[in-house]
Amino acid sequence: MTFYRELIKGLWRENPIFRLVLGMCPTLAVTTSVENSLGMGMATLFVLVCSNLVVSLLRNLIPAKVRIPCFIVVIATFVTIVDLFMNAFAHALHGSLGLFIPLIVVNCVILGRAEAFASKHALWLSLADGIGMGLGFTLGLAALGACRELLGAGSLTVWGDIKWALEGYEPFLLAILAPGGFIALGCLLGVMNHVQSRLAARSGRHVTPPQHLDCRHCVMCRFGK
Amino acid sequence: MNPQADPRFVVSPSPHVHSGVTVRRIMLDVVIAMLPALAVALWFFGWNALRLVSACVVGCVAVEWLCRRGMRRDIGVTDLSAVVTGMLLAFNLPPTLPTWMAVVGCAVAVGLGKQVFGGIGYNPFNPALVGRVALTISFPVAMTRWTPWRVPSPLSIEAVTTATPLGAVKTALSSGEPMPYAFDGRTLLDFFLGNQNGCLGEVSAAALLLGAAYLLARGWISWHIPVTYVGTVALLAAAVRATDPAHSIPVAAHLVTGGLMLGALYMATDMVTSPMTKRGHLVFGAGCGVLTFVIRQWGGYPEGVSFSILLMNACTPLINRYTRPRVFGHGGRSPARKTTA
Amino acid sequence: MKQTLRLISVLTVICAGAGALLGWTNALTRDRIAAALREEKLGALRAVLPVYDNAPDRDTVRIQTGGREWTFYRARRNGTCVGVAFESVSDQGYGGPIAVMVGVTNGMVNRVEILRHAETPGLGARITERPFLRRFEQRSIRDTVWALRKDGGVIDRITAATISSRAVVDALKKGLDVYLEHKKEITEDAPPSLSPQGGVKNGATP
Amino acid sequence: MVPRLFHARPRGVHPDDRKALSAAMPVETLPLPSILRVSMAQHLGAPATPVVKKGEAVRRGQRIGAASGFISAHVHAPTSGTVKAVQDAPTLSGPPAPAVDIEPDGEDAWTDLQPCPAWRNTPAAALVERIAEAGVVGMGGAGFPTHVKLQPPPEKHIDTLIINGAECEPYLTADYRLMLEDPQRIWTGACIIAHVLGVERVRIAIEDNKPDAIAAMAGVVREFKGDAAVVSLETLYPQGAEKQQIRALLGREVPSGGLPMDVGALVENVATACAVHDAVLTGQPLIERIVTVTGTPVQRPKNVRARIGTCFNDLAGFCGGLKGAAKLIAGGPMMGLAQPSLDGAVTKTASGVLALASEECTAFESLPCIGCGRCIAACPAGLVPAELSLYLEAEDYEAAAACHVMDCIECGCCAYVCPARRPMVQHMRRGKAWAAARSRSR
Repeated sequence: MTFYRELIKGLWRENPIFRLVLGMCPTLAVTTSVENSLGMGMATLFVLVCSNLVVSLLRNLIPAKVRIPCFIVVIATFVTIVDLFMNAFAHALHGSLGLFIPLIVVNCVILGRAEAFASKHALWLSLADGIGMGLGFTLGLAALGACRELLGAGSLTVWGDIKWALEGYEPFLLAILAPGGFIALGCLLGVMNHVQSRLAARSGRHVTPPQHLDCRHCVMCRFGK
Repeated sequence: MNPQADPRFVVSPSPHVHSGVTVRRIMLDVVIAMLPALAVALWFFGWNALRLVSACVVGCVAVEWLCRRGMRRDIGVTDLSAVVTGMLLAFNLPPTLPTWMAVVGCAVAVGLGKQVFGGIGYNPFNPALVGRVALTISFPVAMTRWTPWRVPSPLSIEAVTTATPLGAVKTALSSGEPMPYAFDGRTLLDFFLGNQNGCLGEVSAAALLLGAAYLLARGWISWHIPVTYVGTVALLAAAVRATDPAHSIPVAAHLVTGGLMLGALYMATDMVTSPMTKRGHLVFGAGCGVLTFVIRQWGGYPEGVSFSILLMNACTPLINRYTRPRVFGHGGRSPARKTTA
Repeated sequence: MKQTLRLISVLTVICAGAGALLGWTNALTRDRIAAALREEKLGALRAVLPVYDNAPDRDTVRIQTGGREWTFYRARRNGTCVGVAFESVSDQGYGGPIAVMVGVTNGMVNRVEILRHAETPGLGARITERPFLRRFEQRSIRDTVWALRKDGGVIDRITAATISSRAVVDALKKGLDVYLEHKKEITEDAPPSLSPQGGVKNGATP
Repeated sequence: MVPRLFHARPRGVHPDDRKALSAAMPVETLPLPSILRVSMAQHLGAPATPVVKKGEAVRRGQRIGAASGFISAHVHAPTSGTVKAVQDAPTLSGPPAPAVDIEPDGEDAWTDLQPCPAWRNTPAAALVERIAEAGVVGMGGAGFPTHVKLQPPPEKHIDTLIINGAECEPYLTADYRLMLEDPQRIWTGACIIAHVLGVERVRIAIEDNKPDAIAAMAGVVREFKGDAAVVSLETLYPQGAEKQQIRALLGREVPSGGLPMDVGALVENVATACAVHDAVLTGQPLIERIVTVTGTPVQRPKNVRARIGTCFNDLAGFCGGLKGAAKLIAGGPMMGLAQPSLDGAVTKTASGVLALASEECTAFESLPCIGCGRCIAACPAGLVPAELSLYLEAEDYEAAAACHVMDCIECGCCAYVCPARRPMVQHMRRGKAWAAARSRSR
């Protein structure tokens, strides 16, 4: 039961992209198509599961003082493995993801889960956490990628030639450009927050934020503080 | 005492009188000020101008209404700010743009440029410019296609030219050709009156100045932003022209072609997105001027007004912060230097 | 002291483990990666060259000129040279360098492929589309003014992507200039002593 | 340093002054009403303590309330009669304070007065004593006890006396009529104050929309031996606020939290000067003042000489009654206090009673600020009201205090010009109350 709970929490309740807002660099950079999103998501999933497992296994061995270097070494190792394997077996995808594969090392989701979860929980639960978080990350990327690709290119590319394209669509290029990534992420975050607050209101756990955090009283956009 | 029945009166904090200025009134005056330019657009671009302006106004009001409804806020469309945004957006579009693209622009302008931030007063960027830039980036081909309806070539070299004066000059200069226009007095007068290719609202500096004079007289804009904006562009243009006359446009041509007048008079002066103090206006106008000139002279686009205004919009909070008035009785210290809690 | 030793040893062990794992992975994937890289190159060559039966990536001529080394790949059928391909890079791209592979046969440009670029999706990235690349093909190397029409040449640019279009032309022109200058060395050189390896025989070009 | 260029012009607004309603009406004296309610809180500082009991007979000018602190003033019976009640009653600003109800006996018999015509030969301390005894307070609106102002600490040197006849509030004409009809009393009062303080320089400040008042005052000032002049000020609200006036006249800026004496100036209202004259030359305490009863709903707008404690109802009746009034204001429209009913009574600081018809009232709506910057251009204190009001709306008092909310003078210029009709002054008052409470608790 616990296993199951740890598994599904990353999909919605603690979705790394939309709830924890972690790993924004790949989120914004590679979500120009569903294919890239899925590739990135899978790579992250693999690294996340492996690093969670290893960190959980070694959690009693690693002294607290050097735990971050140890985690980074473990994570970097798995990232390099993914990089090499992807280069060997999915060369085209490796080409389009480019630099972002090595950059998985600095994806806060992975270090975050190692630090916050795997280093404190048993192997079994860490596996569930890694799978759940990885899948949640993948789903988030795919959702973002789908929105951007559909709007910005008029197509949905799942993998290689498994592709569906709108005929005669005039692409809304902004969506696929860098600013479009921010805008699409912001819109999806807004929708998620809206849904969450509706759910919270229904279950009676709704909390009204303090007034000075309300946009209506913020002077950031007017006086810069 | 007095037999007269004791009436109860309204009790409210002072002051008990008001200048009578309302947001709606200001917006209405802005719309009135844009009418001369609209008339010029109708004269030169005909049906297309009517089509785009009505599409944008209706689109912006509709999007505003939908957003307010969706967010369960009071429906604020009666303040006419969406109408102003719609007209400004239409003024920034080329005459042949498909209607559906204009409507997409409205959705971006009002939806992403304004309502996402909380509606009127909260938007950091000028909504009409957000819409225009989104369209420029997304549909670069449609946004740079100019097919005039009643615009004769100022020098009658050809009956029809398909580029804006600035665009034509940029292309010519970048490929080492001579300038396509002579920019003598007659051409400049033609351009000043609106006899040129361009976006709907930007062609006639004369009409824009007429409307801006009305806004100035009503006190809704101050001279600071337009004068420093146009002045900075003129100054830089004069400097570059003096050093390299072969590869630069005359100062006067800078002022009467492209969107400089529209931007300086109607969009840089937008109350919500420009600084609040007069000194802030000076900084803002000068910043817009420098950016516009840099983009026009050395950048990839022939025109840089919308980008420079948006960039300066982003600086507005900072300008506001450092151009606060000196508080009475506080010597020369600026309160901005003191940190708040 | 004991504590420090423990820290050092744990880190060492973990690093050693990681190193071992990586070494093993590298050994496992090295050949595949090399093959994939070669296949990538052959794919591009196959696309730009006419039908051949040798291994052009092994039948190369290297030419040093202008501080750069150019590699020309030669395609042969029955021992005769039927085409030459080369890779050329322009740094005038909008988003970064643009690398193209150009195939030449009979004094004409056979086909052009974009190998790498970082242009804006939907705008500059349209240089990879066939309708644009077709504007270069089947033109005489010598008799064509290799420039955009707005720069006084014959190539139509992509609307709103002048910079990217110009960069492609630039890459092409630079490579063709070197090719023309060294045409003799490139085409009249004896066939390499190395016999073509099996398995690299070319299929048909489309 | 900020270039001086940008601060040279005073900030403020130009509301429609509407003074024509009552400007031409000579001062009329109100007949004795049937009851007078004299509040003990007529001035800034501690309310006076009632010294009469219910049923007691009082004579006109007799002290009925004694000052109860350093910053406080005596209160006197406006007429002779019987004390009907001594009880708490709401003041014009709301919170209740003790009040003495007097039923006039119609004889209007003075108590014993001690005139002092030879004031030039009287020591300053004795004159201050007389002024304090007469309960004179600043009659322009703040109600600061005059005798306190006239005793500056020895280290403060005052070189200029300013007699404030600006009357920048729209509608009000009480000071204007006083200057037209009684310039000599004002001038003598000014001379007494100058004598007390030992200043050689006197300025009479009048806005340039009252040329005949300027002429009237200039006529009497001619005889002064020292440096005296009538200065015409640009018509700009709030030029009558003392700190703004000092800057306009002398170019000196009273430091934040300071008093005019910190820059060597003293400002007295023209009506206060007149009251000083009465207190010294005739020995009469401050028991009556000129009140402008005006506004479109008032049938016959007038300038009325009314006893302190006169009910607004009696004033309205004297002026033909009110027709269709939606709002009743004690004072002017910019800073006056809205009254719930006609039950209020004239105080020493009540320069006007203003009625507004419903179409003249504007409701605050608190729409979003559109950043027009008009409030910044209008604020005479150099604040950024737009920002302050956002902080205060969010109840972020710390931030508001850091942005100098305490320097707000509540003149209402910001709210007057705000196109979004934000209730700026209300916000500022909340912020000032919070900041004052904090500085007390420290």
